[in-house]
Amino acid sequence: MVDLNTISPKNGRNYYIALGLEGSANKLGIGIVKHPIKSQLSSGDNSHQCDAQILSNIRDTYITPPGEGFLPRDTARHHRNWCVRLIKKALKEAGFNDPSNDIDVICFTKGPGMGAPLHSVAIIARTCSLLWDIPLVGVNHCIGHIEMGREITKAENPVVLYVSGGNTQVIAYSENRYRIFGETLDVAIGNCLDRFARTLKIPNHPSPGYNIEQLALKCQNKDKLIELPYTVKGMDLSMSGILAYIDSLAKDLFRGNKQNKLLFDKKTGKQKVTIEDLCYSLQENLFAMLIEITERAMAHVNSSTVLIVGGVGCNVRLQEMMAVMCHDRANGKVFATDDRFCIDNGAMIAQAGLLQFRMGDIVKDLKETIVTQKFRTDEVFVSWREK
Amino acid sequence: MIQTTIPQFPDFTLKISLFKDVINSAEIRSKIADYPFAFIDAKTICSVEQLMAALYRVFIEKNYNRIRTKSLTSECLLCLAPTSNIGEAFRRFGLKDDTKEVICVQIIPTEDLPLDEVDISSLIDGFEVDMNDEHLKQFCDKNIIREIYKFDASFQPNSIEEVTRAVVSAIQLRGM
Amino acid sequence: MSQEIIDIVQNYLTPNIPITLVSQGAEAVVFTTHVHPYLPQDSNKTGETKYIIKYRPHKKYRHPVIDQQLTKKRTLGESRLLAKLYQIDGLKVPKLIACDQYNGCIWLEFLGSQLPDNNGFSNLKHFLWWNKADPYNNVVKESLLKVGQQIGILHWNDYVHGDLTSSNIVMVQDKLGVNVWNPHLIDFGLGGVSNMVEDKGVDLYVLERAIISTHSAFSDQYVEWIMQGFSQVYEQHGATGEKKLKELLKRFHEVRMRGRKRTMIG
Amino acid sequence: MSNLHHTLEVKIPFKDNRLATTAQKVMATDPIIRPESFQVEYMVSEDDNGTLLAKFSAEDDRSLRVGVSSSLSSILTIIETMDELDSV
Repeated sequence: MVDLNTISPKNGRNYYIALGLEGSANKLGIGIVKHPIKSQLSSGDNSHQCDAQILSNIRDTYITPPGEGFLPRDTARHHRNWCVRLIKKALKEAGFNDPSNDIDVICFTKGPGMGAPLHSVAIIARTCSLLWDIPLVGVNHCIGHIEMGREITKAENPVVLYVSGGNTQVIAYSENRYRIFGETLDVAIGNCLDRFARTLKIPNHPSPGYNIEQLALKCQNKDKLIELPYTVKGMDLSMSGILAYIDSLAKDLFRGNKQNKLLFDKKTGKQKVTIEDLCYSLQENLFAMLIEITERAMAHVNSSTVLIVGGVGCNVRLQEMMAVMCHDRANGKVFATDDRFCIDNGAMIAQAGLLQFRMGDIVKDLKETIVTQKFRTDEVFVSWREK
Repeated sequence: MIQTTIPQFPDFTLKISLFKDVINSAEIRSKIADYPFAFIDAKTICSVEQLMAALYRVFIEKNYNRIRTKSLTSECLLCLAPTSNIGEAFRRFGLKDDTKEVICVQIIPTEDLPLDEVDISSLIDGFEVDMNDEHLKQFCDKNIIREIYKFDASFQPNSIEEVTRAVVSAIQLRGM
Repeated sequence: MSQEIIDIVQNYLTPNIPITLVSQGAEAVVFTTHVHPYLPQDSNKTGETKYIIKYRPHKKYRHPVIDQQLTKKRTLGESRLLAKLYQIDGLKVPKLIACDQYNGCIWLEFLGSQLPDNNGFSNLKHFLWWNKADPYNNVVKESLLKVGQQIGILHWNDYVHGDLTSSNIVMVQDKLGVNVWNPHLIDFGLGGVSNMVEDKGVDLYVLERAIISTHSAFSDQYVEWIMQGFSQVYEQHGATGEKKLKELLKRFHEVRMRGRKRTMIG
Repeated sequence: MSNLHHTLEVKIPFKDNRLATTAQKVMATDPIIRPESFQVEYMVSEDDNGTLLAKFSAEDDRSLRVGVSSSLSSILTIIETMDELDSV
């Protein structure tokens, strides 16, 4: 039986408070989450019904100029410059002015992600923990997304499609592990979209992926799709070939390479294809592959619900296509969260960390707070869910 | 003579007859354009299943893609072939001047029956026999079939059923 | 959803070909019928013969251009693969009867039968349950050795199945021998050419997981017999066979240790 | 320590031993990525109160400079955290 009230809150309070610090990529997120004590959480499988309240969820994104990606060193410097300020702001927003007394646990992203940014946030987490004498919990970034998604959408046991700048995985829960059923064999989809955005030199604000989505919406001839490689391999997929191909198309377009029959009319030399068409075709192709491996995993574990998490999950077209697939599968449902939670944030780390804390799973020795760039989702023992 | 329809495409009725000891193949060849039939050299057909598999493909292409030759009957020859080379398909499966055993395929819109009855025997100077596997087995030439369908040397079929299997596969997977 | 698909397929096949839904996977929907796609009715040898129709439904979520291309490519791909596998000496797969790549339809020979005292369809999963009263009897042993041989022949010829579960192996009763069963491999939707030791290791791992998850009490012996049959095929090919076998068994062990994602088999 | 001839010792004064120990614990957690070319040891000094001692050694001046600057930027972050968030 799962007893989520194993550890009781501080000073006899009837609620828990967790501070969450996220900095695995270019988004720095600070979140404060409150869980009331609920008797029914002492048994059963209710880790997705904690009545979590988001007291604060502040994010600052390190934006690079168009055509440029974000480097670990610069991202880490950004996080170091802003993290303490955001913590103070978050505490104020939540109405706490004595953290060592108000907070039960400090949760931080242990991995996966970029080494330097993860490390800069971990340094601050350790310092606060020692200063305030509050326990620490290291959180797997992906599990943060999953638990936040479950809590917000109340989806009990969905197949999870985790799509972000650094990850592309289809995950299903079984026997205390979030098991990876299918994943990318090379680049993550967010990374693929970001790199294509760089080729197109479109702005990185609010995010490259968002700007590709807007361009795709403006595509004029949606019925004539540019044929791209479709590379699904069993439960996995690969995108580097597609990226290389569409990059070359975009470069030919910019250079006005008339020999490219696909882009320019043989006789008149008139341009047949726009970058909106390229964005539209890329999205339709990549998303179709994602949904295919998701459906395959759903058939495998015979589930009819999907939860999409990670930055790319904000893409409305992806959500639409997933909804159509789920509807066709014994009218299942798709769950997605809006960009407060879909995109990396601190609240999700607080949510997942608090679940670990409530099961008594906290850092005993600071050595456990060493960050890791590789941290597979199925390495974590999910103590807060039934077998 | 077999008179049948492909279950999925009942709008057309197929009438298939087999003649042996035919002596006027040359003459038939010269007048081929005037007749709504497909004339097939029986040496190239090892079973009813092979021919019907090709006819099935004719209607699949007609209804869901496009026929590449002038008529349904000429398309039948193309659909027998392992590749989409029309000229070669006609040359391989069509009659030669010295062809002795001839298969004649008529494709008639079902609603036009029986009006469209054409007396084939008046055209073909030979003896009509039952269109069945037994006769086809007699008249077919396994080497020619092996050559047409480019059987791998290691493939040594020891029954017509095995030849049919290989040939039907080639027909179903033609040229795509 | 499935009623919608049944109507589409029945409409495509016309009422002349009545169909019965057998299974609906993520990839394809499988029907049976008693009507041959093109053989004239009377010469349909046994009249009682059933045929399999495997249909890849249109996926509404996919852009029509992608959907058509994929359906065509995969329908043709699976048919071509089946045709090639059929010609491999000793390998038992369903005969290809017809293929309509424009509508994503494949006609195949129906294999298998209902096991006695309603133990269900004769795939390997049910076959082993049918024998669970006497789980290590000779019929089971012989059958599992043959299962291993079939996979051995497949892999020796550098093909992989891609989704080798105990439901994708059908036991066909031998016409001559009483209680002699010949395993046939079906459903090559995810199969293909591969000389990669990894892909073959995953094939074996998926089957092992399937057997463990449904017959855990006897799975050690069952997997051992399968691997014995599998090894016999490689051992017949002298030194190269032995070398390849060693390499493959090593990778199979690694995949097993790594707990390749497919740890949970339905 | 054999061939790490380039050394540097830095003394960082904190308000008291409590904060110096905190900084020492935070910094000593992370492993050295390339011990053969750079090493660092953090200690709270016995003689001057509330001081963190950082002993750096490296095989050449470049790795020393890179190692020291990355440590110092972490220590700077610790100090900022202390200034802004220490409740005592």
